[in-house]
Amino acid sequence: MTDRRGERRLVDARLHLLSRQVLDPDGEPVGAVDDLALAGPDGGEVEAGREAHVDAILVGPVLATRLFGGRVPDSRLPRIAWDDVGHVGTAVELTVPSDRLDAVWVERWVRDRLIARIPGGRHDPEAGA
Amino acid sequence: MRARARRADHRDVTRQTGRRRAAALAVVALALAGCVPSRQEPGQATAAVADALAEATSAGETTRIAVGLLDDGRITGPVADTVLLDQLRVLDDAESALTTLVPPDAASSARRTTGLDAVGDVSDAVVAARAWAAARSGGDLAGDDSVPASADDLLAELTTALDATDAALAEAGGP
Amino acid sequence: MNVGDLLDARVLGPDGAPLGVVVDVRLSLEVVDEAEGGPGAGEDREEAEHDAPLSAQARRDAVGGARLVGLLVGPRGAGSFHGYERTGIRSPWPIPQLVRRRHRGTFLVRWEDVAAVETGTAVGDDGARRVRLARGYTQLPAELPSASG
Amino acid sequence: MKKLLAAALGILTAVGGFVDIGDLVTNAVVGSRFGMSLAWVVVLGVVGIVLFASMAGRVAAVSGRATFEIVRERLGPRAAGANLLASFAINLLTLTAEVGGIALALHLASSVEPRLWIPVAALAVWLVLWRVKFQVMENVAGLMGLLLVGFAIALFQLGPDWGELLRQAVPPSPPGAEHPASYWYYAVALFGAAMTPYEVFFFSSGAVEERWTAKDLGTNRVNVLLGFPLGGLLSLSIAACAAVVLLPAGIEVSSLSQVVLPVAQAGGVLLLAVVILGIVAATFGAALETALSSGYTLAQYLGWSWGKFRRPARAARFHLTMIVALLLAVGILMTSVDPVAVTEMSVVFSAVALPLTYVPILVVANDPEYMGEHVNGRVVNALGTVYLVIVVVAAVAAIPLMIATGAGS
Repeated sequence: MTDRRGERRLVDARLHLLSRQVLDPDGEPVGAVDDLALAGPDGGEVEAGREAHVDAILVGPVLATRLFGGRVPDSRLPRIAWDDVGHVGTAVELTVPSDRLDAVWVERWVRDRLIARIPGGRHDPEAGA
Repeated sequence: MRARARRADHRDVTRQTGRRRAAALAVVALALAGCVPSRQEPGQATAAVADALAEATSAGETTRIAVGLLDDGRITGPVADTVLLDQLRVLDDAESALTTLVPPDAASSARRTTGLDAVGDVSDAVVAARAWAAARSGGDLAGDDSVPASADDLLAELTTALDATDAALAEAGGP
Repeated sequence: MNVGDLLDARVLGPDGAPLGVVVDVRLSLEVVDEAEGGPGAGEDREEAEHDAPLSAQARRDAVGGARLVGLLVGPRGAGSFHGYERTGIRSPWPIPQLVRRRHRGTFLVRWEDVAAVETGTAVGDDGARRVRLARGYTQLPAELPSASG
Repeated sequence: MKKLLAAALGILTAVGGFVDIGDLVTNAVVGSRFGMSLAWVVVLGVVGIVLFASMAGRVAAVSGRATFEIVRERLGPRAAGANLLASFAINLLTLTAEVGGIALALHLASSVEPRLWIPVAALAVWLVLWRVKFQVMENVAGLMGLLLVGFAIALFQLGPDWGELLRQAVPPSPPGAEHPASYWYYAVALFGAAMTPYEVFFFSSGAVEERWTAKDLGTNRVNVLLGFPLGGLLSLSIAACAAVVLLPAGIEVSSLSQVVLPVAQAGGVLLLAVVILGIVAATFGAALETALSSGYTLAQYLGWSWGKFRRPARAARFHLTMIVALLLAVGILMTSVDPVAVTEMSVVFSAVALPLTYVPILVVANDPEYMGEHVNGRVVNALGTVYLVIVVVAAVAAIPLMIATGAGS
């Protein structure tokens, strides 16, 4: 691997990013890339033809709107800031642990309200049968 | 019940078209036959009787094997009992296929009556086999007169019933 | 605006003539130096975690910002093999060949050449999503530079 | 023994695919009606699943991505969603059948009514999913399922006319008394059972559970080359036993209890006990495989955290999915439906799930961005393409054949 400073890599959103697995730094799955939010240079609305960049990965409910149509206000969609992305390969890897992401609140809710309350819910299966 | 009747209809048409029509036609005919179960060609009715009798034969032969194995001590009581119980269900299916059949003419009506008798005989033999198996494992039934004394008595009864089934099957043009 | 709003939107020329649909959105990822430094970093990760790419063979870059480069416009919807035709993959015959054939005529337009984007805002207003290109836009080849390059 | 343990994942996968409750009965039905004339389908199916499972395992080992992640990534949310619905339906129907199958097998062993065993069986399955380490699970369930080798032993003890069995098998043709449509229905059903998609979901996810890397490609090969042919062998011995004992007596198999009769005839109570234990283990293994697959597919499609190697609390929605699937299975069984009949319905869903699963695997196994130097070779690709055609033809033919023959009756 040579020095790649300043190099850019062209990717196509559908081909390389959408529907890929998002992992946290410990390899915990966080979600799938269900959509990508775009923003203008100052983080404002995108204007056609003007510079734009990926602002966030959208996970969860946005998939339903992509599949069945309809719209949810952007502010309501669980999102992971693009700044938190570390690596892009066959998966998208974050630099922030999943416990610090708001986007995985459903998983946390199911864990805290249901699964962790069942006896053995926090038992490590690898620790022995 | 409805599902059972439909199944029987699919079945008789399959056999019949097997002899007469191309497979492609069968698909259409079968789909239609499934929708109108009460109007049957004489040939279809006969084939339905043959099918029910084939099931009864299968149940009777299964019983024969199970009784023989139990007599030889090669099979456990619970397995033998499950086998016999399953065969009673098959015979029940065969019987209801025959009772729900609407014979289009006198000949197929007569075949149906013969078929019902034959299926009934096999059922009686299987019921007797269950009683024998239960008595053998030392239940309250031991010493009851209605229970066959030995496997040989039972197998003789079964053979008679299966002979009747074979005869009825030959009449219905079965294999 | 989301990438999903652009995908499958109808593309119109400056004069309003239909040109096709948006089959994909091209981005440019800034590739940064591994903070941990150099090629050794990948191996360390392997031991530390389970779900990381388990082999150095698969391409995996440390990335910074992702800039919107342009839209890929194709004659019909993307179908089921999103973007397969833009890679150099030729096997298993004949799947890539068939997909490529289906997408013949796909071209890239730079985002600077996009004059207006209308995204349907009402529920079920999916058909209203349109992208209009600016006068004097250019059609660029759609191929991606090869992965190894 | 060590090699057998190393191949436990492949063996459990194959046991769940080839000799689950539906296939135990189907194989005996086929043997009792068609003799060995459908043996070629089992061979065809073994080659096909070896091919695609080894690809799925290789993709999982090299890229760390399990099969349904790839399905979603390559097909996009829509087509993958269709596959998810069909695959989930197959998983759920099969899981239902297996829980019922465990109860039927325990009924054979105990004569306690199956309905009473159903909740016990479901609870036992859940406890294993909840608590037991993946490797322990696959070793115990997989190797115990191999007790079904009792069918092969029974076949030898029966001392059949091998020449006659061979004559039935080659050249293959339906016996005179049977309608060709029934013959082809069973051909498609056997092929579909061999290639059933939950095998690759389970196998590839199992590879991730076992932390395979590119170094484990040899293990992958051992698993598929040992596991699936063993599954096919069991499948053939069941059919052969039925062909030797039940076919000449004019018996048409309709229930699990008939399947074990040839074993009792050949080996007596001892061999019978071994085989019944094998049936309990095989159906239990298949229940685990399908329950896990229902969790794997949904979690991988939606990007949730999954895996038995994690604490349940670290894969909460994955475990919740499996709990719900098991509850649904018990609910369906409580309607007194025949578990074996339930598996017949999954043929319909296979028509959607089979192509939409195997095409992405083949495509990604050729993608250097995933596979680096481990992309498919020419021979594998040629075979893979041929099998895709067979899979599509079989999947499409399945539904009209099922309607035409009333599910083979």
